[in-house]
Amino acid sequence: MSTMNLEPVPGRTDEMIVNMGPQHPATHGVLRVVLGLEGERITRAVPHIGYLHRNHEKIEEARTYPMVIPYTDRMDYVSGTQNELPFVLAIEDMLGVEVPDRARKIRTMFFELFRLASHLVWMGTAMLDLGAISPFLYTFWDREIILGIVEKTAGARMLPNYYTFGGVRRDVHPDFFKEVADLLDHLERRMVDYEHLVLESPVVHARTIGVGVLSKERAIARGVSGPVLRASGVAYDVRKAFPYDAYPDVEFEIPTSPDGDTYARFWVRFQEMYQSIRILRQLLELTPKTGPFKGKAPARIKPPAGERYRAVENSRGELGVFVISDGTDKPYRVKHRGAAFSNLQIIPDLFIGAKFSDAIAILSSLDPVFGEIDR
Amino acid sequence: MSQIPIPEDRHFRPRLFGYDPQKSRPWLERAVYSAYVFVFWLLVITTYAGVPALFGALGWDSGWGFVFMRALQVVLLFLLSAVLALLLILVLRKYLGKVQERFGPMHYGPAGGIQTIFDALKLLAKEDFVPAAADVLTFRLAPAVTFVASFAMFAVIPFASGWVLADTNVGLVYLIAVSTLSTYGVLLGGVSSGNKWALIGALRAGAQMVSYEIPLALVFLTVAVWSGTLSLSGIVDAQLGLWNFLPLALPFVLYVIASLAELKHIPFDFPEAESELIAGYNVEYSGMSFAFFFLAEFVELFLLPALIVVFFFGGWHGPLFGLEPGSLAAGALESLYFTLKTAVWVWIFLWIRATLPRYRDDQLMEFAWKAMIPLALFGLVLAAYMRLIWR
Amino acid sequence: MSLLQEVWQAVKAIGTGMATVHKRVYEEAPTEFYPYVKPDLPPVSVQSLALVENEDGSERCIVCLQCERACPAQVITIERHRNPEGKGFLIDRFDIDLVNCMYCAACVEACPVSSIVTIQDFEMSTYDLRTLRADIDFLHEQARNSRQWYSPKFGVEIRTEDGRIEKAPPEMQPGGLAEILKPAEEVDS
Amino acid sequence: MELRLKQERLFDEDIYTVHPEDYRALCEKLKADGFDFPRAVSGIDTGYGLRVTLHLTRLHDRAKVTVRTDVRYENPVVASVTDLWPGVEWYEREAYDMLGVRFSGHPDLRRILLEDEWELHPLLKRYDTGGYPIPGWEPKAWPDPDPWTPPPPPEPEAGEAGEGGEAS
Repeated sequence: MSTMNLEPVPGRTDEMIVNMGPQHPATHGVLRVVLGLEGERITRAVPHIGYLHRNHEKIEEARTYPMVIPYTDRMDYVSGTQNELPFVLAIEDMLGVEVPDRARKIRTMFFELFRLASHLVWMGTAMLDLGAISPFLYTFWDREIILGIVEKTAGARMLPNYYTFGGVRRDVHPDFFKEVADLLDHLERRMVDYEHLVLESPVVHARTIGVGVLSKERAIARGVSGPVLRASGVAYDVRKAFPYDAYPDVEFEIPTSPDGDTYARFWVRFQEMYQSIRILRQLLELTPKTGPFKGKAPARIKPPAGERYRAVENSRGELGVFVISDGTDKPYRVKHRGAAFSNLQIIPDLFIGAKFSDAIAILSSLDPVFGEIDR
Repeated sequence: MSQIPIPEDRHFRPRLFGYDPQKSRPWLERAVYSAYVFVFWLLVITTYAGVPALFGALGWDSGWGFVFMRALQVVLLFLLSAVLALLLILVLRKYLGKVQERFGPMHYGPAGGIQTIFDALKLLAKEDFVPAAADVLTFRLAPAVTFVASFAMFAVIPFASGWVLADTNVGLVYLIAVSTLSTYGVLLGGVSSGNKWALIGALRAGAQMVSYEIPLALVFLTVAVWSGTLSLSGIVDAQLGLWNFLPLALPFVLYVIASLAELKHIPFDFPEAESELIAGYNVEYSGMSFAFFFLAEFVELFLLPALIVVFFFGGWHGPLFGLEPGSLAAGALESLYFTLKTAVWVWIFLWIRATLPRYRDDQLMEFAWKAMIPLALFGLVLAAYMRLIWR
Repeated sequence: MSLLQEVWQAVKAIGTGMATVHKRVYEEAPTEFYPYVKPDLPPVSVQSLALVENEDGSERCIVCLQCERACPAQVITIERHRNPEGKGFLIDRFDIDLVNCMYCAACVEACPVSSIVTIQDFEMSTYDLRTLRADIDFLHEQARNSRQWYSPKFGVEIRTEDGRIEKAPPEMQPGGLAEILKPAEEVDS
Repeated sequence: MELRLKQERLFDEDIYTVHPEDYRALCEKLKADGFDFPRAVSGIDTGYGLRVTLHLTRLHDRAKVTVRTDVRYENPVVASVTDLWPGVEWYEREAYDMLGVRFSGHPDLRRILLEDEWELHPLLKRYDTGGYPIPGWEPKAWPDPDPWTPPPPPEPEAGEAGEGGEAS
């Protein structure tokens, strides 16, 4: 966060300096970008973040390991349990805890449910940024069903605090599998509508194709991950590259697009939703209806001294956590690698030279969530 | 360890005119809309038939009496546009609610029917704030300019045969002149606000106007060439046998697109683009100044579809069931036809608003200059040629 | 020709989009009529916390401080003293700052006797945040006002019409309670 | 020139502990080796100094590497690698913001999450969660031998054992 503004260039009177945010409706929270505008064209762009900063990393140093999990939830508040997983995996690695097969599959199901929920939110808000009101309401209704399923099992909707070391906190609700199956049927029907409203709309084509092109080399060097990286043609997905939980057991593809523009990022997210539905369908078959949901974890979590970096592929990309343990029951240092944090760095690359309206479309295609960026 | 007691009234208090939302009562909503349309229709009849009849009976239909009669008609038209705005805002909110699987306003009045009146009262009660950086005179003037420019279009709109305030023979020229004026209001309001977003919105409005105004004028010209008159009543009369949208299909499509742009309506709502410019040119307006921008927007949302009906869908024409043309009953029926045809077009505009995202401003300009103007010229030539050989 | 095709494609796509939107007019709105109709929340839903007393009005809590230790937001404050007659401890103070509580239900997981439970009363909005600094009377009141509550150890418990506390029938229980169903008697005593 | 570094293997990552002066040289070598994807830069207060940890991935064969270097509290200067991997720009700013590590050669080293006028570096262990200095906090002695000293070659497991001691 900075109170800094752009200084006007001496002798230039055609550049207008505009503060976009932190209260701007299209910044998905509290991003502030100082823009130099020459008419509608952006000449300079300096992003400022930190308006939602809570210093989770410091708080987590003062908490015991189980207490950290609810705090990780509060980072990427759109994708719920996805945030808990890297931390849980890292500690399981350090402790050497065995996770039962069924627990891993339940975890993966929740992970993919939240990916669907998160992408639905993205779709609604992105279309709202482009000016269409209706898809926002549609996607939020559909997300409501997912959150209802999560609440029935985990007790909370957005911040469930559901994963724990060695498995999950409690067994799934008896209706869970049937409800997920119904949800998938429902979503498959709805996806046809969303294709009509988003991917096939000529207005969306006009606004996104060829806008905000991110080259493959630039994307890799900038540390961009997730759908944004895959839309630039790099098939890097943590689920395939460093498989975790039940991902080795299921079949899915990594959708990539060579274009790297805003439309490609939209398209990749759509295909990811189809892949999520596919993974969930397989897991519905694979997951035993009854069985253990939690492995044997020690009562007091005290990992041996050491360090571990674990990452998962959350809705926005590689969400990593770097835990250093000093052998006590509190972590010595927890460092979160936010996917949206890395993705947001490309704002100056993509904004400069674009039109102001394009900037809104580009920003919505990056899908930032400020709980995770500002931590 | 004392505990502050929980206030008893923390639970929900039932609203005025409480509406039991569990009971789905679509007939009630339809009744509300019908009531509004009926009031609108009555006002139209009063304005165009009642007032002249009254003044004729009193013998005041010449000289100062005529001026006074026109003034009274204008006042009634203002009332009419207020009813129109109430109705259209309600319909917009209810329709958007319906397509978005929600209910829209439903707590005040039957089926939320008087919600808009409460909103208007709220706007009246709000402080009319003028920012420190604003140019006060221009800032105050801009909403009035916008509203008056939209409202002035009523002068030449024929609601039924002979039911028009000024049946001038240069109606089309007047329309072009007046519709351009409303952009002045937007421009002045945006520039004088002292706000960068408002400035960008105003500049976009200006740029947009430059692009759509020319095809719009060319379409007007095409209609004039085809009908052989510049008077709006004459245009309606000329399509007694065949509504213009069939022979003038291409200008008709262009006119719909251009009027979407003129309305600053959803695929082309760049000046106010709430997700880009927050609210664009009216971001600094509050209270009644904002209400006037709003009123102007909804009056235009009626008038531009009304012009589509006048130009392409036979205006007031419809089966008269043997009523004598020119009588009060025939006029009332004709104005009802006109209102209903317009309502269909308003609905189509709202439907577009519910569906489409927004284009980029330069795309509209590109489209207008590279596609719409050539096509409009082509349509003009085609219409002239067709008129030469067929009429 | 390809231009015409493109135009046709665009017109068709806009038409399909508009049809897609209009289709929703005929679907039923899933709106919840909250103030008129209370939502039917699942029993595990964490909306607020309460401190359950036994049927005879005695304290269920054994003041073991497990919840205080488990709380990530550190909003639970407990003070206790030794019971002068008999074993165990007595409560001096049991406060939960429900403003700063993040409703993760870690305290409920930690409680060995299912004294602190989650309830479904979500109507906590207030004009004065101080009303949400819950002391033990408030927490007892919350429990007395609720018909059912949940804790992972006991599952869902309900308060019957005549004031007895019973374990809810299995069809009301969420999943994963197979191993929970047996130790009900030994802790109740 | 021989780089002063210690190499270990932990889980699936190669870990290099390097002298701060050789940090930049090692990074250039890794970049040439094809480590193209920057995951993160973490700053750590080790109790005796500050540590910068750079996590890298080679996308085509998924090799992971962690580079770490220790600097003293008095002069926490580390060479910036922003020009090699532009993606670490914000992470280096964050490490500066949270711990006060100064990255020489960074194009825009400002605070990122906290305000410009903020005075503390909150993740330092000398402050508690509320931001107040912990009374009686003293930095630990600099480890002897230096953290980047390679373990004696005949005992390969000595490096693993020494690893935990540093972090505590």
